[in-house]
Amino acid sequence: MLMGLFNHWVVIALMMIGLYIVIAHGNLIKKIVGLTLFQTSVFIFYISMAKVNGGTAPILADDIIVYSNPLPHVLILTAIVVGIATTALALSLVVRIKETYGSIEEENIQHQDNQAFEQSNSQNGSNAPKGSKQEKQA
Amino acid sequence: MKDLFAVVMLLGIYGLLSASFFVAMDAVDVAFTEAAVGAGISTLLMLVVISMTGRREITTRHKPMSALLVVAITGFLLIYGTLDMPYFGSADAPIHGHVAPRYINDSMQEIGVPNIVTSVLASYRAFDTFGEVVVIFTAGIGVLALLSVVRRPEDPEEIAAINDSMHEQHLVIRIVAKILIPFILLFALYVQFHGDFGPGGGFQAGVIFAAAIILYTMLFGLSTARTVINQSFIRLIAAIGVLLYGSVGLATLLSGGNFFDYNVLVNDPIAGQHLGIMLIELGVGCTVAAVMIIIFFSFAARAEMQLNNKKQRQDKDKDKDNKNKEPSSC
Amino acid sequence: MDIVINISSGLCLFIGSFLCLCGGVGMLRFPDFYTRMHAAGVTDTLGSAMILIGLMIISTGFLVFIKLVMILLLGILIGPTTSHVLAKAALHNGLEPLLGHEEDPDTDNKETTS
Amino acid sequence: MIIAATLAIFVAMILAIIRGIAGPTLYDRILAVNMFGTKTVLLISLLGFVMGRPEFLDIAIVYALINFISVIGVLRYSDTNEFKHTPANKDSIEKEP
Repeated sequence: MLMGLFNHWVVIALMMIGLYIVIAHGNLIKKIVGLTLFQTSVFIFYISMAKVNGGTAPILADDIIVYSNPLPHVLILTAIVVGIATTALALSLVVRIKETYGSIEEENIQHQDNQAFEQSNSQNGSNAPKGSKQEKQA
Repeated sequence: MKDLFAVVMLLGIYGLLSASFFVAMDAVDVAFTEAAVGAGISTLLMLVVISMTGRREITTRHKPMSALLVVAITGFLLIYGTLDMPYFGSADAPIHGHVAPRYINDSMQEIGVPNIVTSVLASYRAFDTFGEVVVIFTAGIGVLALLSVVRRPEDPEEIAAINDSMHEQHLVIRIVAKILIPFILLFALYVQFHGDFGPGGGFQAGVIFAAAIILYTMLFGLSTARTVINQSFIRLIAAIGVLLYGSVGLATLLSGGNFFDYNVLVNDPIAGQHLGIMLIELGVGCTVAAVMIIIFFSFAARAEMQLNNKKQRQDKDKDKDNKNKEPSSC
Repeated sequence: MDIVINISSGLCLFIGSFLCLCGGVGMLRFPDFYTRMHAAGVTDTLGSAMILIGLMIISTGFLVFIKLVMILLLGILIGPTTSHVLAKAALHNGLEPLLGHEEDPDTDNKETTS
Repeated sequence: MIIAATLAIFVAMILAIIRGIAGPTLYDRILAVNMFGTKTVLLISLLGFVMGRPEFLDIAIVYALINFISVIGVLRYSDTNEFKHTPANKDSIEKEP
């Protein structure tokens, strides 16, 4: 009887894998992959909700009565394209972080930030990562 | 898995798999989009990025227990929550209750388009879609702002030299691509304008169009592609798409209807709907294609710049110390 | 007439799926990249062609038939090209074939054309 | 017979996934992705016939095209020098600035 809920469980499993990757991995690209997984699990959730037993694709034809629900399809269709656009934005941020810090490991970046903060505290100077940026431009 | 390349490859397989799942779940339009986006463009973008940022993951911390705990608790709560959910495929689930029957039963009379997804996307929920298009446009601007590179003016002889060397290297594939690219562009147009009757529409067509351009860019070099597709022109196209979309809504407003109420565009309501949907899909297609091309160009230009910088730096290093030769890049 | 159509399409589908399965097993069992590519590349093209022909035989409607023909043409065009490019890239980037070291040029030719 | 063919394709897809996960070299993975893509094209065309609405073969065409493009992209970007000598490379780059 509970087999009717397996689609939700699959979605939750995928979602939790994505969440785990986002939390546990320090690599920023891995984090984005985790976010993508999470995103796709939401897509799968919506699409599996829209399915009706015995229904077919929501494109009208003469001899078909039962259709699946078209509304989630519309939402997800736009969400996928928006998702790739935002993922591209995140990836471009990663590229800039790599250029500025020379690393995409979270720990490493944090470490550099802390060091720079301590230095600026001791010198009462301005913000830290400016130096590396200027060097890059030069 | 420590190798990011393998991760990206498996992500590509996952995209293909989820798209075939969408086909099995009757969501043909969604499968179309996921096929073009999840398996194609996103894999490519990730690859370009890991070619810039390095392929290895370096893990310094080992504290997965707390993360595992959080995930386990969240998962358990979610599973507990699903016990009240409607069963898979049941026709009387709440989701099928409110507006869906109207879309299914009345859209043929009200809109006159067989593909319900298109009619919902471009007519019933046109305002929503307008927002999505603006989001895509904004993301394109964001990528441009973050990654834009000041390029030196291109030397046509240099381009020709690169072209020749690449021609030697990728002869077979370039010829096959030359056969394929017109076909892909034609197919994108088919998807664009057949979206009323079958799976397809502006989003899918835009992505496929962009994929064709990306194929061209990868095989013929970025500089050549930039001479074919002018940068400022493609930015203009991205803006014009959004503008076209918005001005259709404004036109309906000015001719006495609601925002995006296409019935008033032409005397016959159905013809008005057809015209409105076509224009809107065109706007969406323009914006999506242009933004995808902009995104890819930005990434590729950045990668090329980094490669050039590295080369220059290596040359300098070699000049500086021939004796103290570090294994900096093998 | 009906039974002839059914039997012929079933035969095509059977051959195609058999080839696909063989390709999959070969992909898993063969020792190195080039042999795996050999298994995958050859069976992919012929197997998908057989399956698509089988579907064409039972297809109803002109548009479906045309689309299947298009997929078939794309498959024939794309499959060998990707195999060729893969093999070339692998060889170019220094992946040594496991077998046939004595007759190097000969095997290279064979692999790249397959 | 169509259903049997679908199942066979499914098994082949699973084998390809195993190779993609296990694949010792980069090219094995690319090969697995490529094979998976062609199998997906076949699966979608077969699924259309199984579900009785074979009009949706457009998706299969898109798949064939996108598969080609992504394989080319993978090869193009794995050709850049970052990928050739990977394991030692990254550390040295990181130290450089």
